[in-house]
Amino acid sequence: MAQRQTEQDLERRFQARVDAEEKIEPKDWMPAAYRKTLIRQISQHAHSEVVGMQPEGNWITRAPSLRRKAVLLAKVQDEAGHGLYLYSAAETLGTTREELVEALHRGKAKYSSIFNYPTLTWADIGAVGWLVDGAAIINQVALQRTSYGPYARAMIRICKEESFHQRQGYEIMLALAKGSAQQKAMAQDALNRFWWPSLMMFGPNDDESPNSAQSMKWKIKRKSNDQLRQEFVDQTVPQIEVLGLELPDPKLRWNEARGHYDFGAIDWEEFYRVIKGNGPCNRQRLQHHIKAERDGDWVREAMRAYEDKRRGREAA
Amino acid sequence: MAQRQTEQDLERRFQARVDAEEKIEPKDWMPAAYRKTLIRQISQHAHSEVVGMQPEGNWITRAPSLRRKAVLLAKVQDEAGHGLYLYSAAETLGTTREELVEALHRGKAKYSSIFNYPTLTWADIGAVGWLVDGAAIINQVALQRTSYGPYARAMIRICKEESFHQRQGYEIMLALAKGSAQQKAMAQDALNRFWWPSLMMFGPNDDESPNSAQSMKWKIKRKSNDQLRQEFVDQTVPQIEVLGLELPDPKLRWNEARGHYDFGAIDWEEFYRVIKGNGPCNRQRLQHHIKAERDGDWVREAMRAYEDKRRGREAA
Amino acid sequence: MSKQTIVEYATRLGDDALILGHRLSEWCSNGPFLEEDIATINTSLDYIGRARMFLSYAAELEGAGRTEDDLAYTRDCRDFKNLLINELPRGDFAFTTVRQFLVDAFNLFFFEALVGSTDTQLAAIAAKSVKESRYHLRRSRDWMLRLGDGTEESHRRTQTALDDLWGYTDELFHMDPLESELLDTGVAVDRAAVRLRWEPLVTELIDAATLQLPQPYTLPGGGRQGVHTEHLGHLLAELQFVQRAYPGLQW
Amino acid sequence: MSKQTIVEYATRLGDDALILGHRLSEWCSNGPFLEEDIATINTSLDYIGRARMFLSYAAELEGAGRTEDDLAYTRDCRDFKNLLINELPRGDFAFTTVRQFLVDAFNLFFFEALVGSTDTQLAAIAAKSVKESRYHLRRSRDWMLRLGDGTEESHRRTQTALDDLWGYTDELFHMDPLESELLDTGVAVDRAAVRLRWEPLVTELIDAATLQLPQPYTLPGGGRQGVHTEHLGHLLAELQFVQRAYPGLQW
Repeated sequence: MAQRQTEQDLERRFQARVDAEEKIEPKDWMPAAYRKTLIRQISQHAHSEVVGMQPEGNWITRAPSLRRKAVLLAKVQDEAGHGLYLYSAAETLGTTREELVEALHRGKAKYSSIFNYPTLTWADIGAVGWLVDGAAIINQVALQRTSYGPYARAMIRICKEESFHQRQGYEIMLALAKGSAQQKAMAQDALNRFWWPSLMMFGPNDDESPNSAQSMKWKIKRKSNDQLRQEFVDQTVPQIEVLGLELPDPKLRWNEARGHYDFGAIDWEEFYRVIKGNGPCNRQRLQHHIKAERDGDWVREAMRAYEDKRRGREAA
Repeated sequence: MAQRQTEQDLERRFQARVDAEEKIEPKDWMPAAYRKTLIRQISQHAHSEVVGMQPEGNWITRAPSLRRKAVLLAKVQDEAGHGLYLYSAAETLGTTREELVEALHRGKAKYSSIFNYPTLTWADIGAVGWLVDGAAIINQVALQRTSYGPYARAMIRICKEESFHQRQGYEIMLALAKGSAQQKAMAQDALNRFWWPSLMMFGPNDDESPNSAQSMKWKIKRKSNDQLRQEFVDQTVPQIEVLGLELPDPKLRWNEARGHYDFGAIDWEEFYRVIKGNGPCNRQRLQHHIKAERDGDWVREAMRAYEDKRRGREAA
Repeated sequence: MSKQTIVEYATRLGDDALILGHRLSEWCSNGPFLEEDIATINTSLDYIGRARMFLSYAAELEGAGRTEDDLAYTRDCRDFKNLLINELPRGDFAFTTVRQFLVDAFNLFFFEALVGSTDTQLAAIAAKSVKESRYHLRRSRDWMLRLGDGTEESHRRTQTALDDLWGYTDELFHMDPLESELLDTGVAVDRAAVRLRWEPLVTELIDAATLQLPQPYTLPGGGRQGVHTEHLGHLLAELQFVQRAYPGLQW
Repeated sequence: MSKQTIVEYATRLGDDALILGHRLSEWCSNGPFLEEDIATINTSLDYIGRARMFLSYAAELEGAGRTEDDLAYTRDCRDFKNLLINELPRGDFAFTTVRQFLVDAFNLFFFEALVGSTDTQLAAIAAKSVKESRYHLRRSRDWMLRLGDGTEESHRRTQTALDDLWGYTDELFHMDPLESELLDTGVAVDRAAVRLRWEPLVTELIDAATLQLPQPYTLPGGGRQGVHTEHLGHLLAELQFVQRAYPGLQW
């Protein structure tokens, strides 16, 4: 009895700290489920940053100007850096990057399914920067006030760079939309293909997302999926109009009463098909990540062997 | 004494057959040196056909029209087929293709050093087809009357296809030379870069080529290097004029007295540097050939394993 | 049933042949041994020849003064209509073999049906393609048996390739409105009927090669709408370079 | 000493940086671990930035209305002037490391000398490049030691890479008439002097990494005359595709 008693006390005191907007730090007590949810969410975020390097990396060698090539290289470098922050944040919860990557490779851990769509043209790089980073920012701004300290601090740092990236993506779309007929068509085509997947980035509807409620209670998640999605739509439709592109969803219309844009139904069948692993690029992304690690086995072994020799020499 | 006696008799009777223009067949007696020279020459010729697939293969994926792509594919396929004939011809002398390829990989056997030059533009494919096959034909026409039967027959068959290839190469040069200024410049550039290496294909000057004399005596070789080279120059200069391209050698001039074209000195220092292995593509060609074989190890092992199982099943 | 739909149909079949022909040609000088290099180049030649016939027919029918080369060299990836299975990188010899087997089996039955097309030009191209596909299928069946039932390593590589490729086979049999319309008028082939012949042959050979039929899964098609994998763009950059760098010339 | 010779000199240095920067960028998402991916992308960024400075200076000085992008995207391989060591395919991690080490060591001493150029623009670019090269060299030295003196496999791969690359190092130090003329007027660097600093550093580090100095051999240069390896054409087909497919536009 006593043992369960203190567990409940700890839980009550923990919840009180969360309710009081206190930051939970690595050394503080936390419910096992809280730790598990955080590890799942932070590692998924870290994996997304790293896997996201592939669709953007796909266009580094073909960027249509040296300036765009440099900007895209810097963006992908930032994202790899975000991945590092997030893996370290997750490690404060007692896991290791190796374990998290192992789970990714075994298909146990997920990454944002937007990266399971192919970047077919240069305009897709604009759309990904503008829409995907736009959606990510909306998610991450809310997460800056997440209850877990290291995650919140990582979000603050990442958000600054993400908004810079989003502007660069939008700048590409602007150049294309104001360019030749072919460039404008390329931009419209990218918008059409990435619009719905971007809405899906916010996850299932509130009534459908299993662990949303608990995460909200623990203030890991500060806003619901549908709230965040609506914010994204409201923020993005005016930007489409500035671009002079056609709305990618005929049902997109300003609803004066709601004070929001209405939009059409999301194809949840496609959402779950892609999450289950049958999107266009799921296998490719995972096999690419696994191959990079396998090809690097001998490099990491050499590093370890050299370190041991060096330490051996110093000790002698 | 007796033993040496019959050796000399055999040798004398062999030389008499050669002098009488009889064909030496695999089962006939032949001096060891004759066999050795033939194996070296036929295997070098076979290796050249196979290694030659690389510089031409380099442009199959970038051929500028579907017709040119098909023609080039068919040409490279023929050359691979020539390689097969020649390996079989060499095998009639008691060696195996594996041994010959092993010698190639260990740098013991050579291939025609023209293939140690890179094909940098589409025009190079025209020049290689026109000049290299042109030089090869001159060599091979002479070899149709070589004393060793299987080699002569292989030459007759190969020559038909080579002249077809040469015409295709010249046709490419014609299309470029009569095309835009850029195309004509591309053709001139290819001619300039492949002219001297083509002359080098005929080997060192007569007074420099060690085993030429003996080969001539055995009628393995019917014309000297310089004779063949002169034939090539005389045949090719008029073709350059038809193309309307500049002569790649300022000293090229018709010599009425000799009834031949005079041409400038060959850079023998470059000739020997490339033969020694330090041409632009020597390492690349060999490593490419070795890698293809290594990557195929598991395929050939599977074939053998499957054959054994099948034979095992049939015997049971 | 406008001429334009037949132009689209012929372009689809032309792109299928061109892109797979390109992947096969990448094996040139890279084969496991010389005889196989020759055979693969030969198969590539058949596909490039077939592509020329379909694309020149499409261009001619279109009547806009375009040629087979305009179609092959001046469209970007969003305008290519090949099925995704054809554009996947060649991978190792097992991947190329399994893809070729799955596509050869499809092509044999598809072209046997297309021989009956009411469009005489398509039927003529089909007749030639049937002969080629019969020969190709015999070769790829032999290789499936050798690799599947060869060594532990060849079995493993072949099973991996089969699992990776399986999701792309569904698109082979998808009938979209355009092809359904052309089916009604006797021009196009009923891909569902081809599946009825394809599936038993494939499953039986997979079994004979001691391989496992993959867990069924389906990847999104998209080739007919120009929605490709990320691989096609890189392939076209290579294939089209000379005409892109020196446009509007004869070669 | 015409302006045109400085345009050529700046173009050479710009092409060197652009082509190696491209090869480094190919490692993106392919590195042995995340931190190394970041470091290699960072090095690639330095090279692309350097290429932009040299090529825009060359274009500006040329005064024909061309831009850095015109130079990068509309010249074919015969008009590119980079040294061959920069265009070789990235190979495995050992090949990339050894090439980077050989080039970093050269660049450090070359740019330290170029800082003294009478051409203020070249000197300014050099000043920035010295700082970068110092950092790059520290990184590639560490990697040479780890790989050379790591495991049997890393040692073997690194020795093979060193042997394959060695023939290309000579071209780094070749002074042709154009650069000799610019040397006399204080614009260009004396590459022979750079060799005197490069050779001891390289031989000493090779020894520390328990590697063998390769048997000396020299491959023909040619980069400055646009005579490249067969690899550059394929690289440019990729790099230039969008501008070639959609010419004359702003991006």
